[in-house]
Amino acid sequence: MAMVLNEEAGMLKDAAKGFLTDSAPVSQLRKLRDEKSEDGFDRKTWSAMAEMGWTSVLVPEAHGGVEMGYVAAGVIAEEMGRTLTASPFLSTAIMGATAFSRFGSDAQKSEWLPRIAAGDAITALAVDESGKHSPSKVTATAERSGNGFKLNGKKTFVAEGHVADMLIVSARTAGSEAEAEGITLFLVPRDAAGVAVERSDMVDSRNSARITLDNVEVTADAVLGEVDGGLKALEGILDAGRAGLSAEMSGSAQQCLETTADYLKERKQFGAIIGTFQALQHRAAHLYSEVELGKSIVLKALQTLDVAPDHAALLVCAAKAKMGQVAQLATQEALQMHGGIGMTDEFDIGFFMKRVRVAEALYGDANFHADKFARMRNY
Amino acid sequence: MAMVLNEEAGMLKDAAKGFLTDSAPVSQLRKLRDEKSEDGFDRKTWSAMAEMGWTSVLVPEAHGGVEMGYVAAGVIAEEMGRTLTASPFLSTAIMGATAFSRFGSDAQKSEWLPRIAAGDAITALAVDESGKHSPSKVTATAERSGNGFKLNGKKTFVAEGHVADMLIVSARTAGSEAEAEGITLFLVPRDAAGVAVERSDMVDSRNSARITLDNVEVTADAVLGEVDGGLKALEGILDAGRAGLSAEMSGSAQQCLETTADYLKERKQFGAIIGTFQALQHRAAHLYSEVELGKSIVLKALQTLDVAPDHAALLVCAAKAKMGQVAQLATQEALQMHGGIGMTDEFDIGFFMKRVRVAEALYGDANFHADKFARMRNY
Amino acid sequence: MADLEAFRQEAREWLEANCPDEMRQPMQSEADAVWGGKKFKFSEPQKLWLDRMAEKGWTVPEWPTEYGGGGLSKEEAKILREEMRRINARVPLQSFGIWMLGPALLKYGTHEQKLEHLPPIARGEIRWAQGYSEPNAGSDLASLMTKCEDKGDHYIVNGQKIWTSYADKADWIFVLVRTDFEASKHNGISFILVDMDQPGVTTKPIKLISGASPFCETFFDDARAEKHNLVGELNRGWDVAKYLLTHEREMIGGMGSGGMRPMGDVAVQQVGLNEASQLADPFLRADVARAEIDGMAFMFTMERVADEAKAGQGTGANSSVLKYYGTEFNKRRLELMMDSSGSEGLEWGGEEDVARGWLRSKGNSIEGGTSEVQLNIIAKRILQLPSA
Amino acid sequence: MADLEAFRQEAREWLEANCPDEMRQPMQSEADAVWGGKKFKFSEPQKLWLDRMAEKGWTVPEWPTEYGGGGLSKEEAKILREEMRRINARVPLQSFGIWMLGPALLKYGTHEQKLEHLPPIARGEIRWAQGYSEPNAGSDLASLMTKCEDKGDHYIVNGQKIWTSYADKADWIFVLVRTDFEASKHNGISFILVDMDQPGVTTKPIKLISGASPFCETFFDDARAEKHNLVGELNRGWDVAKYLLTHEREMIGGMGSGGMRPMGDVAVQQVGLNEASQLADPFLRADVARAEIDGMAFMFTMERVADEAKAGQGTGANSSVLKYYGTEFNKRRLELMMDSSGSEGLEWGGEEDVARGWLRSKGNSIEGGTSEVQLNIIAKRILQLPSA
Repeated sequence: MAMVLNEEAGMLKDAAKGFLTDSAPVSQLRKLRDEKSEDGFDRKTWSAMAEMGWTSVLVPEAHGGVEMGYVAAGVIAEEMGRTLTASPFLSTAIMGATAFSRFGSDAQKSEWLPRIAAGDAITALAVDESGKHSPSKVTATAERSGNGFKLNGKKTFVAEGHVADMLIVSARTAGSEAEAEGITLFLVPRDAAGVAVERSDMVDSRNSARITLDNVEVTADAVLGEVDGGLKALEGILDAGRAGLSAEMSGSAQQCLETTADYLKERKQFGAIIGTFQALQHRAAHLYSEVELGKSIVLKALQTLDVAPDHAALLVCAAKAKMGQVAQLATQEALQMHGGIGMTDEFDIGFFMKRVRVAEALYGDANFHADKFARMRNY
Repeated sequence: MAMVLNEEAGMLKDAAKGFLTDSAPVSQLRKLRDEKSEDGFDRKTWSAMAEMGWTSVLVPEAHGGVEMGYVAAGVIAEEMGRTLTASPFLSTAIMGATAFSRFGSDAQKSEWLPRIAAGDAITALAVDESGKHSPSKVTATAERSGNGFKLNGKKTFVAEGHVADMLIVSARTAGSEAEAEGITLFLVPRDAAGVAVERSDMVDSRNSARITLDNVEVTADAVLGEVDGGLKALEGILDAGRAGLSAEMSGSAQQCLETTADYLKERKQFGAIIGTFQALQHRAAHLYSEVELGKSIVLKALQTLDVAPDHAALLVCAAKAKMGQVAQLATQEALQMHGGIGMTDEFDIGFFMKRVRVAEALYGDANFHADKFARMRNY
Repeated sequence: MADLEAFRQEAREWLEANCPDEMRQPMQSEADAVWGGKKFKFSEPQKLWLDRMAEKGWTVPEWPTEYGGGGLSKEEAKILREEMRRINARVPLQSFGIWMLGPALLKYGTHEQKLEHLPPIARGEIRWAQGYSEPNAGSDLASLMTKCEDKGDHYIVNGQKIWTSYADKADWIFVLVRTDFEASKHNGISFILVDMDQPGVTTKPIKLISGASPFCETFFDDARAEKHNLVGELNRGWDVAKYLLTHEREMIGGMGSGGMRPMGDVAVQQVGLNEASQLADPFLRADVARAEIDGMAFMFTMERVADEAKAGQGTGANSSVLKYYGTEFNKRRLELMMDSSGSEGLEWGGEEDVARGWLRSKGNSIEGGTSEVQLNIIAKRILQLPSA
Repeated sequence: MADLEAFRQEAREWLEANCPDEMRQPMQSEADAVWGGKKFKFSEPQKLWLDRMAEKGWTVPEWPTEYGGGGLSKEEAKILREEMRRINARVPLQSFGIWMLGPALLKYGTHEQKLEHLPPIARGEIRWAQGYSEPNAGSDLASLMTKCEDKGDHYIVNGQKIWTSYADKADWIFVLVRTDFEASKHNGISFILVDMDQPGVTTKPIKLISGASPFCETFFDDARAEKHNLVGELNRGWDVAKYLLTHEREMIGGMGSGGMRPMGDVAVQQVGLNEASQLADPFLRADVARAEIDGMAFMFTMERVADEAKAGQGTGANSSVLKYYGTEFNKRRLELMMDSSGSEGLEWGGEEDVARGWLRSKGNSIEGGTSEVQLNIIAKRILQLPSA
């Protein structure tokens, strides 16, 4: 498969850029933050995204979606990374849609995919239990109880957790803390009895929540995928999210690079445009090279999710590790090259630095993924 | 203790610089290489060093030495790093003298220290058994045999092995391969029956040897330090060597930096002195900063070896790790900034790059020492 | 030596008798620091401790007694610091007046200027701000355009400063102004002291990405300055500024070390150890160990540079090495703290709030002369590389 | 499509019938490469294989048949490569004539020049060297001073070239010369072909730090060049040179990938695994994993840049990204191989000889335009940053 966007994806990119720049630029996130928005995202913008078909980008046509695939989803995420648009796109349109379409039962598909496609339902994945991502480290428990299960435990860093209609929760049905076997995924309505959700105040001003499960009762139908064998589905959903985050970070990195290059062409110091200083030129050129590498590995990961999702893990791993490192370099260099103004809250660079840090940490940081990469390569 | 050279050390530094620049510059090493010298060093230069008291810098006065200490030894090693002078200074004047003066019996001291001080004996430490340094990984064996021991095994990367009069060999008297307990150090004359020495042709054109021990018989007097508890002495000897190598690399790094700064002031490209290019200025300035950091940690390690040798391990570890990394940066930047001419054998940069690589690997590379540092800090 | 021992004894007894118990507790946060000045709200023990120390001249132990100092020798001052540390006594007063203006006045000021300004600094009565950077004169400080006109018996100042630390809390400000627009860039600058308690001086805090506002914009709108408050010669203010910048550089560079919890400990607490008793994130372990080694090498470099200065060796330009490496290292250290903390460190307003420190550290390599400016200085002054 | 399948069948059968068994074994070392030319010592199977392939025009499959090529389409050439790989057939001929001079002549040469020079290249009869760099014109190639004077019916060349690859083994050389000393730097340069078999041309190998001598100094001392061997217009040789440099850049940049043993595998073989089945040196493991990820990202960038070029997207200046990153990555890769190998890798003349490859790699970021020059190009052409 050629490593270029096809015409359809190219058009989607232009449309996304146009819409986001006009309707959901960085100033929207700033406003949501300053006004302490309870939702943490703009529902009108979200509805507009649904109308444009973005929420159905990964939903099969049979369930009312446009099924454009991961490259297309990545195109949207990348443009959102340029504008830092806050929305449940990642948690729902990418991860929720992946969860149901790849791992859901027919009943689950029929119930949830049309709602996701229509923008009527928000889903959130509750996986982490401590500050560091580790999907197989599950202490939340699900005990058999009558025909169903009773869930107990705590989850943290749940993106969109406090606005989600449905939580996808990993819990242990067998095995011990760090074992791969014995993990099961459950669909838990956020308003189920025993579910307590507390929004976390995050550095990126985006949505994240702590969730406590206290004897939450669910039926057997609430199991997503296999009982005890849920890690495979969990990793599949996570990989979709990781690729989406990588695409988002790619957009942020590109935006930082472009903004900085523009600033270097304008700002004067010592009687010269600072863009003429060779040391800054070389650093900007190095950053450009790194951003190009990041774009390539992200595109390859997305393409592989489209054509061979079961073989995408290594590439997603590489993409998240590489793009996390590149995007952080981009925000750091952007801030330093902007000098004092970059440090002010009034300027946008800080927003990029904060969001990239969160995106980098979410579902495994560069260290987590590089370590996993080494293990997958048997060393 | 103030982190400056005292007057005595300052005078030694000037004297060493003068002698080495005149009598043992890089061209001497080049000549030894091109003429395929069997010794691998110049015996006349070595005698002159002994006359100047360099071989006795760590030998107690009671045994005919000048006992100036590790800072003084480091000053000499540093200057040798600037001229890449090949000699048994490290193996003998630093490590041999440390071995006997700190860990030898009275008889061993009386026999060997005066000979080392006089420049009459060369010693070599035979520790490594594979390509990667790991002092506790000892498979060479020493079995009790009558009143003494019978040694079997192979050693590699033995600096000055083929010119040494006396080998200091680690062998296992108890325990299994990687255990810390059960290691004993033995004094083995190079010409003892069963000792086979083969010189290795090394990239730095310096002396290194493979040694095979085939039923080599030694008496109980040949034990240096404690039976089964030899690792402490071994680490003590190694730390002296590591500090010496760090000082040597510091000299090489400084020399590369200075040569490069000079070149940047001369060479013209694109109608300008290349030293005016800001990108090169910043890289040179960064290198300068790194070299300064390296100098500091090396001096601290040497000072600590003088005043509290039993507490020097962490600092020596940090010094070897840091200086190894800095010296490699220095040779790499020097070569790149010199451009094509740096790639030619005719020019000296290649000699520095080769020697620094060997010095970096000898007795543990930067990775080995950073790992050990982390373990010593309990993480 | 006997004198020094006597001094130690005396200091120990005095501190024991005079340092309030509350002032022997570690500071809980930046909010516990005593900055003094007219607007400062002291707690009772803070005020008591400051007054007692100021009385002895020990807020500025090495300044001459006639200017409110303690008149101590270097050795005595060192002993005083040691004795204060012994009982965990807090520093009674922090101030840019002590760290920056004071040294400049002692070197460049007239006797009258010292008499007027140094004692109130020593007693914590007047809080000073620094007016250096301007919106169009960041790294290129000497291109500043704030205008100072001679009006016969006084000066009138017009212009804008930026990045003035805590200007909204300060009483007076030392300002770099342009007094000659014809002269070459560095030759028309003067150094002047301005009372901020006048309508012509207004301030506006700048909110940083870390959420705090330690800096302000400061506006001069026909602000008045007295002629006797010009420090050094007219149009020779750049000399004073350079002298101060070197001080500032060392201060900021020094933040990269000392007094902080070792990175390895923090990482172990956050991430835990594996079966082999090694940090459970092996990549973080590698990064932390390498950084700790660099941090150690940096700490010893600060020590060596200081010792060399004492011994009359070394080069002044090494302060640029410390500023450059110290601030870059501090940024790296905080990135590793963030790596260690994972999502917990990404919470805003959490207890440890590593995120605010992380974001704040990004300014270290900008303020007080950017890393790029330090590298220029090293290249030119130390390596003697030619200018374009 | 049917045609392509037919071609595949034909190629497969022909290769099966004509490729000698010895030419189906992997090359043992650089010494097995066939470079051709008058001085080359062929083995019998090498010569047989070359002649048979040249006969079909398949040493240069896409060149026109009238100039000794195969006249194949891009698709056919791809199929031919696939079929050669299928039976592990060696490349019959490597040459700067094929990689560099050929493309330049096809674009800038006259019909007569192509007829004269291309067929001997395709048949491996003439080996070419490249005369670009000079001792005082390294990165700043356009400042070259080798003089070419018009003597009526011929030219006379005087000067010195350096870094001419394998000049001591070559028959002809394509040279950048200055034909107008009055014109601005880039406008007085011409591109000319010179027969090296004359007393006026001498070569002297340069020994490199790796011990090998792949480069020479080449001296022109009243060397004669024919007028009809001027390629392109007089004084417009810089256009030809730039065209060629882009080719060279991609060639060298590409060395950072493909066909090499994965770093992780090498490290495991050298260092071994610990109880947790991880590389026994945890710091090396971190460095190798990060490098392998970068290497993967670089490989896909080469693929993407090629695909974008095919699709008419992307920028030509991306060849600078590939050259810069590819060569820097290759240096890093070989540093890690050295880290993996420990003291064994430090032996000179060992079997694997990683040390020679390590030392040789240091030249990658210098030859064909230094990394610094590539960064300048990226800054100016892609990021459009202004010149000083």
